[in-house]
Amino acid sequence: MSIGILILFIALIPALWKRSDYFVILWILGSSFLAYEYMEVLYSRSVQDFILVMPPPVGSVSIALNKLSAFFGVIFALGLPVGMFYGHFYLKEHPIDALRSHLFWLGVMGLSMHCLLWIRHSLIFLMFWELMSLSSFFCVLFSKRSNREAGLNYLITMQVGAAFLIAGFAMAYNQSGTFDFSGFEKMNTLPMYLILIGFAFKAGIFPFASWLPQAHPVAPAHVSGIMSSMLVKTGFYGILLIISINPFSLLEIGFFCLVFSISAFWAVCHLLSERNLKRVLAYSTVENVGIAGLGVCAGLLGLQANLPNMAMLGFTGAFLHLFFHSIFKAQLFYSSGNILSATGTLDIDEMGALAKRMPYTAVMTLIGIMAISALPLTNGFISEFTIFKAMFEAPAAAHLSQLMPGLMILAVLAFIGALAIIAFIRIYAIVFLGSPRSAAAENACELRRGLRLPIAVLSLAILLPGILPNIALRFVKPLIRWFGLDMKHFAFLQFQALQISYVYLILLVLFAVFYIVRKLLVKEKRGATWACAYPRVTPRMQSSSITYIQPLAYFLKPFMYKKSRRVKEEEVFATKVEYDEQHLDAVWEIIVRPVSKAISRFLLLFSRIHNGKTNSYIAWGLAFLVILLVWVVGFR
Amino acid sequence: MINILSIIFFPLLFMGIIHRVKAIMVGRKGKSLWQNQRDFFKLLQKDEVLSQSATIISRMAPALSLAATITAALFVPFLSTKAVLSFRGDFILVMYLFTLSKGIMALAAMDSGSSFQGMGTSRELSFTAFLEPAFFLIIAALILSVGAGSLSAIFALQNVVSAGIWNVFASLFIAIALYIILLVESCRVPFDDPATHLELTMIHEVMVLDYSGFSLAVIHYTGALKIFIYASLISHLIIPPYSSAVWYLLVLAIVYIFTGVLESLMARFRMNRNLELVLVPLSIAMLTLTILLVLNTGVW
Amino acid sequence: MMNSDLLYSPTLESAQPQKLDSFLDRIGELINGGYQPLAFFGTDEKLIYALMGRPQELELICTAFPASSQYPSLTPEFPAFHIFERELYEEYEIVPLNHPWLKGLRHPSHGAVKFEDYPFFKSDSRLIHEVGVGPVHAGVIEPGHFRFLMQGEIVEHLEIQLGYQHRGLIGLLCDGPLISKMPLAETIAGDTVIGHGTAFCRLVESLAESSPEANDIRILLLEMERVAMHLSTLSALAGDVAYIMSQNLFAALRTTVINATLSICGSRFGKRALCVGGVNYPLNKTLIDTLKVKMQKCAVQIKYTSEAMFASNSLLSRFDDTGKVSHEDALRFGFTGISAKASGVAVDARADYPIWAYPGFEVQTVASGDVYARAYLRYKEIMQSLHIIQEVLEQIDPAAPIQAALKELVPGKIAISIVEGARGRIVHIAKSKDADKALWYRIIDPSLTNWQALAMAVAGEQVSDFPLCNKSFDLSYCGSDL
Amino acid sequence: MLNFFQARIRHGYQAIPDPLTVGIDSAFPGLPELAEDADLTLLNELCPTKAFEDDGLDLGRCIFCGLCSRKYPEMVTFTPNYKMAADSRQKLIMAPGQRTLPRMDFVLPRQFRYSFALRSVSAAGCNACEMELGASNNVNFDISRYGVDIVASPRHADALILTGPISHNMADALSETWHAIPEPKYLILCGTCAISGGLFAGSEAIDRAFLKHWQPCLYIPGCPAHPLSIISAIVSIMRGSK
Repeated sequence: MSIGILILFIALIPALWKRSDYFVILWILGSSFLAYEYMEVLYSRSVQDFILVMPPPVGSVSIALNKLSAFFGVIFALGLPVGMFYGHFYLKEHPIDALRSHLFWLGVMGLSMHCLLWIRHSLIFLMFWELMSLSSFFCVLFSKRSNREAGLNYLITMQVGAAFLIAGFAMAYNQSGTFDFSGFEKMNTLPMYLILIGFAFKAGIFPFASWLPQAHPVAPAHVSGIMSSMLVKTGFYGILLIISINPFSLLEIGFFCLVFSISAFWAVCHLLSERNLKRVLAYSTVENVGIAGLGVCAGLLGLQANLPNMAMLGFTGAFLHLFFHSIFKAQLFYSSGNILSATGTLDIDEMGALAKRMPYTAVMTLIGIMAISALPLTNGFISEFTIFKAMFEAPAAAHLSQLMPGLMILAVLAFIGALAIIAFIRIYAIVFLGSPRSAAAENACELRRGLRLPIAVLSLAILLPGILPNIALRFVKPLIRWFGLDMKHFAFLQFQALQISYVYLILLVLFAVFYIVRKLLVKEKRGATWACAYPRVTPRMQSSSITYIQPLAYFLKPFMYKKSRRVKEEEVFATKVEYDEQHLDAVWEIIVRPVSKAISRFLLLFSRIHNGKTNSYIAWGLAFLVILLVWVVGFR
Repeated sequence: MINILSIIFFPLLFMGIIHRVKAIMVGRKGKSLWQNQRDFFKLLQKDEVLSQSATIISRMAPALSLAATITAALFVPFLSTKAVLSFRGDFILVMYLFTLSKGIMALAAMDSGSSFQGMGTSRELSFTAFLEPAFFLIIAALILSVGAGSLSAIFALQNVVSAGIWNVFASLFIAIALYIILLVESCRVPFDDPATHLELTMIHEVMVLDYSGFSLAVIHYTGALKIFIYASLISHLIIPPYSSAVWYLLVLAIVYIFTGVLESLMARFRMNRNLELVLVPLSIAMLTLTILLVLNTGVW
Repeated sequence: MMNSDLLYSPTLESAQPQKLDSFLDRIGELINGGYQPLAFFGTDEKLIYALMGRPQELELICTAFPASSQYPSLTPEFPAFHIFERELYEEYEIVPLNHPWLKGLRHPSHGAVKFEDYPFFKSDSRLIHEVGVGPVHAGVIEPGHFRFLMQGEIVEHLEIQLGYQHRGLIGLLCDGPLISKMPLAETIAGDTVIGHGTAFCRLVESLAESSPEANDIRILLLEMERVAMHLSTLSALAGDVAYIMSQNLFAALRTTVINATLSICGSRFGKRALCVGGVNYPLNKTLIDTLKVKMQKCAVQIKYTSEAMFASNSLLSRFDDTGKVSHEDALRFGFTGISAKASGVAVDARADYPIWAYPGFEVQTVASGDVYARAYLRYKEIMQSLHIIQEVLEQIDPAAPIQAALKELVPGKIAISIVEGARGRIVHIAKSKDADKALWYRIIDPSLTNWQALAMAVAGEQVSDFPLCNKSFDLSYCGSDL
Repeated sequence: MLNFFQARIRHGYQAIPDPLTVGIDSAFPGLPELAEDADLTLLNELCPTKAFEDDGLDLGRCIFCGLCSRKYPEMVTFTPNYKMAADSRQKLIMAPGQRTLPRMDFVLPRQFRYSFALRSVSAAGCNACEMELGASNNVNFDISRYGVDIVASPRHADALILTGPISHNMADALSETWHAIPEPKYLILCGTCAISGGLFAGSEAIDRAFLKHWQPCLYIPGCPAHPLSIISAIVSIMRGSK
């Protein structure tokens, strides 16, 4: 294993002494080592591995990297330290008593994420998987107050997911007789789907995604940033792992298309109506995972219909989107962290006019918003552009059966894309523009430099590949080759990326010209916003968050599960008018919550165990794994 | 080159046609054909009053939106069938450039924090949700039938008189769908009334309520250009491939005249019914697509 | 064709001040007896008057200002009083106790409540936002402020704040000889010149106990004004739904009608046509004939255009079920004119308090109470008026005298005149001070009571339908602000 | 649809060919003419707005009620000449024997020659002037043919056209609107009330301070001002009066 990992281990020591600064420094150091290593793997060496022989029943554990894991590795190695850095300052903003354990678990989480990529042995993989879930759970438990329930639900959901994985791995083991990942090739349908579902829990795909919007708002900004931009990717990594080494029938691909479409659509509907800033971002994670998934589907479809171009574009798009999402999503979460620190609330109806009070964050967030709604000049556009191109290759397919899914994805993608744009314009407008809707927003002010720097870095990372897509394309190129996709068309894509850059050049030049001309020509004067000459305008005279989506809500009603309360009392004249509505996640309300309640009630029987001492938690986690081990072996 | 010229000169001129037609229809003297240019140049020479709550966004929005629309226009065939720029799949970029220009204007509108503009924005944005898929499906359908890769090529090749009765239907349907998109995008009757004088019922107008002078001129021009783009696409869809510019101008004029006639004979819809109508192009596109699928992949 | 002084001197002994509570009881009795409050106001002689009326009957009662300058409000029981009590409160600071909506009305600079701190009705919930429209509206419209409480795009509640048009007209009417105030009376509402003008003339005439000449010409002008107003409203309605065809056709027709008015008196709105005692300009034979022809052509045109308009689906889909006012509300709040008739309430001064006999006149009504009803009713009334116009034109005698000699006012006399203007029932009531001045003068424009109808009509509607509803009522700002 | 065209065809072509030269019904009281020997004090007795000054009849105050011309036809006659407008208050005074109003010197800058946007503000007008202003853009008079547009937002406007005597309650809103108009901007007074307060000049509910601060560039007398007067006046400052 690499020196990078070692450094990260060492980083845990300052964590125990609450020295978050050293902790961060070590993280940056270690990550840079790791990043170098991953890059090396990605570009030069095919794989780098060594076998670690352990006592049975574990047997020989191969620790190796392949292009795929290296790809994700790079994402983590670049993303995590930024998150840690932001966290360092965020914790200064929001001091907590349990700093020690928080830092510790933060470190453990990052570590386990990295280790996952190296391990190619299902048992050990599971162990780290569990460790990751546990540690992230403790990271989510930030402030003692509100988030107990959400955190616990999160843990339980993760355990259920893990259960699927365990079952799947176990069956795979029975089938192939080895714990090594090589045993996953050409596996039976049942175990494969069990594993896929298991990963789907982490990846945040529709029926299993309800934990995301619940856990994120309560977690501190840096944790939710790391979780939804990177932790979630581990799930996707697992899925790709399976997909890359198993063939699929057209029917199955169609099914995947359906799942991802539904997942993204479900997310975007909530995205439109949600009023909690962080929850919005959480939903959009689900949506973006869905889009990436659709890219993968396109790729598979291309392979199916042997349209090499389509396959290449599909996978390229998917990888690009995963990569870019980890950038702009982190950026947005950190921005939301800043907004929370400045206003002390996450309800967008409490905000407004922040652009005047925190101009810096406003500009950064604008970039993030543009990226997440895939507008040109940002990286988000490049990935969606590629996926769209893949879809437009579909008409060349020989068979209706191969063509239909392609077109379906096309329509869905376009629809989702448009809705997302609307949703985020709405969010941005309400949060940053207009006039302040509450005293909190009135008194908001810009935050310390340390909280802005990471966002600036990420914004740069959004714009650079956005305007010069070739950078990003070079990054995924080896991966594409590794997947054995059509390099000829890839070269063409790179050429096109160049063209796009030129188009952008034209766009920017034109913009600059018009803007400057205006500057030179026009004499500006300031006046009150035109409100029909009514001199006493109040901030309440601007649309509330529901106004923006009402025309759409009229259409998406069936997909929006909301509780609304309308009061109108009048004698001769009105005496009271009130309205309030909440958009809820049906899955969460109807299934997850009751179930997890039941489980936690069951767990209360062991309340003695649940003594809040972290080490005992680990003990139980490990014990759980031992039992699992015994069970698996016994099975054999 | 000739296309760039038409981008510069035609949009406002053709808007004039609509005014003339409406005037003639209702029997009034009406505005001159050149009125739009006159207003444009007048506005260029005026100062601006910006809202106190306005941020940098309001300032840059018109310029950016115009830049984006012009860039998009470079991919579109106008007088000459050969677009200035074109590459395989450029229509995606074009569509997203439109979205960019609309998105930034939406932000700018809400920048002023007036409740009218909030309403207008939500109304206009909700249309896009259904227009984008429609547009993409239309393109997909066209690709199916002509197999070309870039916007200009597609619309140059596809046409009514090409072989096969189905193709005729297809391109007619698509023309209709595109025309509805035109009406929506340019916010004309029956979706919106550019002549209305009531903040509460405006859609596009109310978004620019706070703009003046130069910026306003730019916005007007951008709107005109957008209509012009769609109209040109329609006209290229109708006329035979690589036919003379005369044909193109003829059909183009017809499209505008028809708009004028329609506006004189139709009342606008109730606001919450607009969306239902925006679904029409989507469904038409799907219909056409199925027709072409049946046609090209020859199932049953 | 005039059966004149019917109804012009209500039993004056009943205008002797009564005890407050017997006054209130009496009002209760009258209302239960099917009376409507036509006017309710205080005067500088420290008296509160109430003019109650039901078809063919009027009763004027009054009481002294309550010593404690407060009294139990009538509004909770009889909503029709709400606006009058607000007026009373504003002008004399007499507080109607537990009045549910006690706010300023016209906000004169010396009024009880300041214009700036008008207490708008508010909602606490975040998701209800406010929209304020006016005073300077987008079109060429009079000023007024509309405050919506909105749930998204749906109007939860509308509050109308008037007073921008308040120009102290009453005060001006009362200083100086009443007879010289004709031009002022014409500007009470510049679009209802004849309506208010006639009311004024009739009032002064009955104060002077003289009977006027040339009533038929007055009728002619009055009905022509009605036609013109309804046409302009129809045109505007069509314009609001971007139906430019009918918009322009109706506009052109209106022009023809008001130009006809111009050819009579020189003003398109009939200003300078009336004078106390008769009219200023005679009608000669040729003019009468040309008018006949013009109006005939108009009638045909209007018929065609309206039928075309009311047959167009895209337009009907906008008019139907928009801005409903229920029959009950129309009765409870005592709306008049179009606002009431379109909800099936047959109130029309021409039938209830005729100043002239209209042979074979029956009140036009439509039941449904929505925008369509109001639009269609206007069409029906136009046709009716055009018919009346033709009849009148038949009867006018070019040779007849057009002005009666003026007598002096009878001091201390109270007179009432009621005219059905284009918007509804116009009530003028005044008391003469001496031979030429008025002690007090009261004008109740139909709009004053009908604004409430608009507020009720738009509740629960899409806000984008508000302008349509507003136009369909077409109420006067200056008429109620004075 | 068909019956529409039917209606439309019966309707015929309604627009006035040329509002600048068209004749008008002789009953219309346009530009008044005073006889050389007109006894102004006597007339002023009669006049409801006391529009007769020592040096003639002030059109800015005259409400064209015709009282004087009816009583003393030999002294005052109202000609059907609707071309009444002036670019300064003094020019509105018709001296005895004067036949026309003095020529207007004021002309708008070039860019407004064919495009001019108005924002109308009604400040306690009686709605007659407002309706006439609206009418001047209807199918018959159709001021839009000259490139004049009546716009919704003052931001889009070049001029503010004021009707009504400016009530106390409307004063703020008026100046709000005026300040919302981008430079270069112009102020037009339409109707007697706007110019002088007309019948309401004496009322305590009127607040005409606004006009102290801002200089109108055009006065259009009339009660109400006839659409033809409005059009000819506005066009003449756009293109210069011939």
